[in-house]
Amino acid sequence: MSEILFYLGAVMITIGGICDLFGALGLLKFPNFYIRLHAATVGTIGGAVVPLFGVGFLALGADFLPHKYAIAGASFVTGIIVLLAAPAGSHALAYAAHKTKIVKWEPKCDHLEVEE
Amino acid sequence: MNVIGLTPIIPIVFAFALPLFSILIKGNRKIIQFYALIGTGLTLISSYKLFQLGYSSNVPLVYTFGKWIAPIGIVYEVDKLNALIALLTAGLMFLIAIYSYRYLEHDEGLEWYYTLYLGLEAGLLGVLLTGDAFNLFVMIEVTSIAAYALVMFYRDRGDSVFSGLKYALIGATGTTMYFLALGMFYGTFGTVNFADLSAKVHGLSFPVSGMPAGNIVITSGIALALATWAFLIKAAIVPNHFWLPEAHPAAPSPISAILSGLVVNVGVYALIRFLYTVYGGSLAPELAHVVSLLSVIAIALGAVSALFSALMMNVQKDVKRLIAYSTIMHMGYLFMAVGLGTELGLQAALFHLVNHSIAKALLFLAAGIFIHAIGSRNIEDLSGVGRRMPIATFSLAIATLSLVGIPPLNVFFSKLLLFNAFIDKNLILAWILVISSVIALIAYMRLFYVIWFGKPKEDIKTKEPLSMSLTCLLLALTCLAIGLMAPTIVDNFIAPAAAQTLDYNSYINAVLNLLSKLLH
Amino acid sequence: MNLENSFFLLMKFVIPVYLLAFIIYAIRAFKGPTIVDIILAVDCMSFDIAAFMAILAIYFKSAFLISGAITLALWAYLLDIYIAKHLVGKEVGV
Amino acid sequence: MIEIHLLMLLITVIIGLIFSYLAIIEKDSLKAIGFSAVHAIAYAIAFYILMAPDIVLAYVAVAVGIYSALLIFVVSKTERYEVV
Amino acid sequence: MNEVITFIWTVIILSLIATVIISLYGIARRPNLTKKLIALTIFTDTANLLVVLLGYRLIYPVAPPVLPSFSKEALQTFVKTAVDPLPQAFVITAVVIGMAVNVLIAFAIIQIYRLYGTVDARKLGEKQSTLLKEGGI
Amino acid sequence: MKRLVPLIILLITIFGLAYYITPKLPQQTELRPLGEFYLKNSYFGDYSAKSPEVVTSILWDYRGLDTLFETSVFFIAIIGSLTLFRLNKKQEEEAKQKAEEFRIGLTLIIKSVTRVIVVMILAVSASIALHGHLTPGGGFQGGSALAVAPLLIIAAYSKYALEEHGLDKTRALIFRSIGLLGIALVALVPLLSGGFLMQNQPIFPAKLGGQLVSGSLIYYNFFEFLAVGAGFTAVFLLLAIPEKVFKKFLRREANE
Repeated sequence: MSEILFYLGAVMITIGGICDLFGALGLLKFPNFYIRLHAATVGTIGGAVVPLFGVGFLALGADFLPHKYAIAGASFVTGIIVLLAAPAGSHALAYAAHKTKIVKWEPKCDHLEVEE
Repeated sequence: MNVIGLTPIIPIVFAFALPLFSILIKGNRKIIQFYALIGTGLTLISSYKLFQLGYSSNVPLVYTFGKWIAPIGIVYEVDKLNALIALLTAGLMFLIAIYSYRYLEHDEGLEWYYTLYLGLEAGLLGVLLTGDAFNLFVMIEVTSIAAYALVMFYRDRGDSVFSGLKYALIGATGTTMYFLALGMFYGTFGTVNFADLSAKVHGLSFPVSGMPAGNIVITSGIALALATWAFLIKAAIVPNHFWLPEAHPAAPSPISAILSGLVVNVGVYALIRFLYTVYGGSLAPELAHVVSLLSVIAIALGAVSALFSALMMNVQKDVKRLIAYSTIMHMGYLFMAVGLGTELGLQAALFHLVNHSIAKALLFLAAGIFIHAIGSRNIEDLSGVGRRMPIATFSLAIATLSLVGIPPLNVFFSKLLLFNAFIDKNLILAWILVISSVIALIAYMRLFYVIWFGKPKEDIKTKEPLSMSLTCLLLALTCLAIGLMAPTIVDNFIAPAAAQTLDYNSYINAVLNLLSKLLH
Repeated sequence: MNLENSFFLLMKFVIPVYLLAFIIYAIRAFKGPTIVDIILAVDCMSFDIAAFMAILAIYFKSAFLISGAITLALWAYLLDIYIAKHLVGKEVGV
Repeated sequence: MIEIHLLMLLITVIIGLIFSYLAIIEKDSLKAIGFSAVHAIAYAIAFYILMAPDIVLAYVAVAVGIYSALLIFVVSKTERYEVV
Repeated sequence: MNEVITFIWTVIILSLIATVIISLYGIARRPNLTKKLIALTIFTDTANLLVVLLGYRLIYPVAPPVLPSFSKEALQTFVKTAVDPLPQAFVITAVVIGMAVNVLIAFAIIQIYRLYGTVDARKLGEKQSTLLKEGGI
Repeated sequence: MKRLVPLIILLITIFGLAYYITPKLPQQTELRPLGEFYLKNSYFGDYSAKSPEVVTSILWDYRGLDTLFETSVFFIAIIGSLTLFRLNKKQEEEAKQKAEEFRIGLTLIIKSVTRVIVVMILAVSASIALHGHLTPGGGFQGGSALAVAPLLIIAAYSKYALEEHGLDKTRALIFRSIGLLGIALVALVPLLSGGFLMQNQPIFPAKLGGQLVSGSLIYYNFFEFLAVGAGFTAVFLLLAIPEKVFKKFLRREANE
């Protein structure tokens, strides 16, 4: 059982690392702010929440760690906080950017504009 | 013994309780004033006890916080030097608290004022009593942050907020420099206690903290340079003086008196601790070279600032700015005297520090009475006020005469001591003292002439506020009394204190004896 | 191959990846061009660092190091909200 | 093995250097706040690698959070652009 | 190998000193008061990091100064691996103190803007000196 | 990219200088004796603070005086800020009235997320503060984490939302005073039983009900937690008063 948890955690950490790298590359390469938000989602949810849960599982499964329950608990709590905070934070930034029109872009159609 | 530890704790506990208390009594001014008087009065009593303790024992007294002896914990180490200055501080703070009530009668926020005031007092006493270099850093911060806030007390005057901000920026930079210096001290010597540092510097062994590691000379040089820079900022010596003539006048007059009389002493006192207690006496030749270089720098900067600010005093239109420049001048004298490194120099510095504090506080308070009555700091606006307010004018006369060094007032005798000390070193220094005093005399006489003989612009009907002028009178009489009894005071109080400060061995041994007792 | 060895093998792969991502986020923060881009990069960076801290805590085998991650995530969120509020309406408090 | 610690430390410190420079020369105060936040995060990892979890907790709160919030308040109540 | 370690260590310390110098430049020369405040925060932070570096040990493994378990055996390995706690305690104190000073400075900047309508130190200095020339403050 | 040129020069200088200095530096692998003393004695040993967290035991026990005055530096800074922005009673009531350009806050998504997070913050910060003697953390760290909650509410809703729920500046100040007086009280208690100021062992019991509380450390941490959290709340509530309101007060004062 503990080995399964361990390998699950390890896989999640690896996936997280890859997601983080792709998110970072996307954030670097994409042309404007709104498109970069996609990459940011990959970078935060894939690159932070998944490895945080992975760390939790890995710690539960690992027998060589001291205080493994403390590590697992703290990383799960952090994971939940990031899970909540990251989308809300990007949403707040996108909302502000859209409201103040500081980002230069030419959309085909802007539904938010229509609603207001 | 508990009185040593309690002395700075009393004002800070009173400060902690004041916001809550003022909400409970709904901001009644009289009760707040009474409360502040109790707080400062208790501190005065406790520092008087401290003074008695310090002068009744031949060795420095050590108080251990939480039973942890240095270098494990923090100790307060009371010798005659800091007991004397602590009594001076607490006494002046008490008198100025009496004065403040009438001065601030038109301003709101008395409870905030007194909270900051008590915090300032705690910081000043802590700086004096502490025997630990890091605790000195914390206490300097307590003092300075209360001072920044008090300079900005007139929050609707742009100049006071801006000069307070400048003071805060330069002060924060300076204290961070000192923090870096502390890091270097800890890195090399493995301790931050003064007694322990002193033992390490003199090559004596000290338990628990081991032996110094690395190159002592280079680190001592850099760390001392950084620390001295911080103290130069705190004492406003010339390259770092620019904040003082703006910050001190901008504060309310009682606060100007405290800033000029007491807060600038922090820099001088800390330099005395470092140069005489830690790096005093006979050192290894390379270290002695570093320290003597530092002393020369201190003397040179002191001399420059004395001459420069004496000249600047003559072109001021603002009364308080004039007095503030005079503070820089006297700080210059003190740094010159401290840099000498002789016993006579230390005696002179100590006596001058005490006299300058009293006279300068008196000068600001007396000028404050006029400013309070007229509502302006311009000298020309104050012309002719003097004849309406005899007690205040008398105090102003005593203060100015005292500060330029007219016998038989107190500063004359300390200047005499300074003169003797300088002549031993170099004739030029003595000339600088005389010349700058004469230049300052001209500035003071102009001020005095305008206030006493000038024609009043309009008929002034204000009377002297009694509590304010009586405080001034008391201080003026103190000036006179110290002047009349100067030889006795020097023999009984100043000389023993200087001798004890030079005796770094007893400072180390006081901690060491207790350490061997507690560490079985 | 026991768990500990495989774990350290994993770490050798993962730590550089996270650091590289951190540097790339920093480049984006450096390039800008608008304030929201910088803050978005700071946001991603701090969540990335929070995960990195959790991983390092296992790598150093010390449970005490992990508590920094929670605070970092919280304060990064606060930074977002404050910037957004400031941009939407000038005053933050109302 | 200690080299890995030192390399991570080096990266964070150099990023701190670069971003402190950027924060100081930047004309737009709001961007400068962003740069100083990056600087603070970099130093937070530096403290972490130096094995100081207590400082990380206090430093993150102060440097990433309180300073940024405070400076945003300052900018929102004063001017955003520095006039040269 | 030791030389590589010392080299990296030296580079770290030198870059921190460079940061100190940059931030001192910012405090002294930047006209905008907000920018001065940012430079001051960077200065205090870097000083703190320099002091923490003093307590670090170039060994592996290295541990934080928290005792992991309540046994005498753990204490032995703990003392061998843990870093120096005293600089950390100093730095926490310094962080809080620096934060307190910066809060006060930030309030003062806002108040100055209310009174003068600018946060440019040069303009403020001019206003100050015209006030002085008129003599009556 | 023009702004990068000085930076590159600086970095090259650093590396060059490091190349010259390197051979002269010793490698720092040993502890200083004083640090070793703290590590050995903080839990076991004869000079013990009964806490496994060495940094906290230095902060509140071995060098407790520093921390006491560090707290008072923070206290004085807050009082200084209040002095700069001081309001009399009438103005304070007026500042609580909703301003003209009052908006309802940010979007619903942010508000609901904030509400969830605020609840989590209370638990997390309390655990950071109250386990300060066992794990990293302590009064200041926990208190500053606690302060995130009101700060988030100020931004996501508005400052009026806090005031309507009873957390105004005066209340925050009262909490702060209680916390500070608690710290002072814990520092002064040992004097009654013949000890020294700020003494921990053996005056305070190291264990309460089988739990390790490390003597006075937990009390200090708790009161500091309260004081710091309330202090930050007071500061930011003061900052959140709209500029227009304040300018109105200042103009009125100037006219009087």
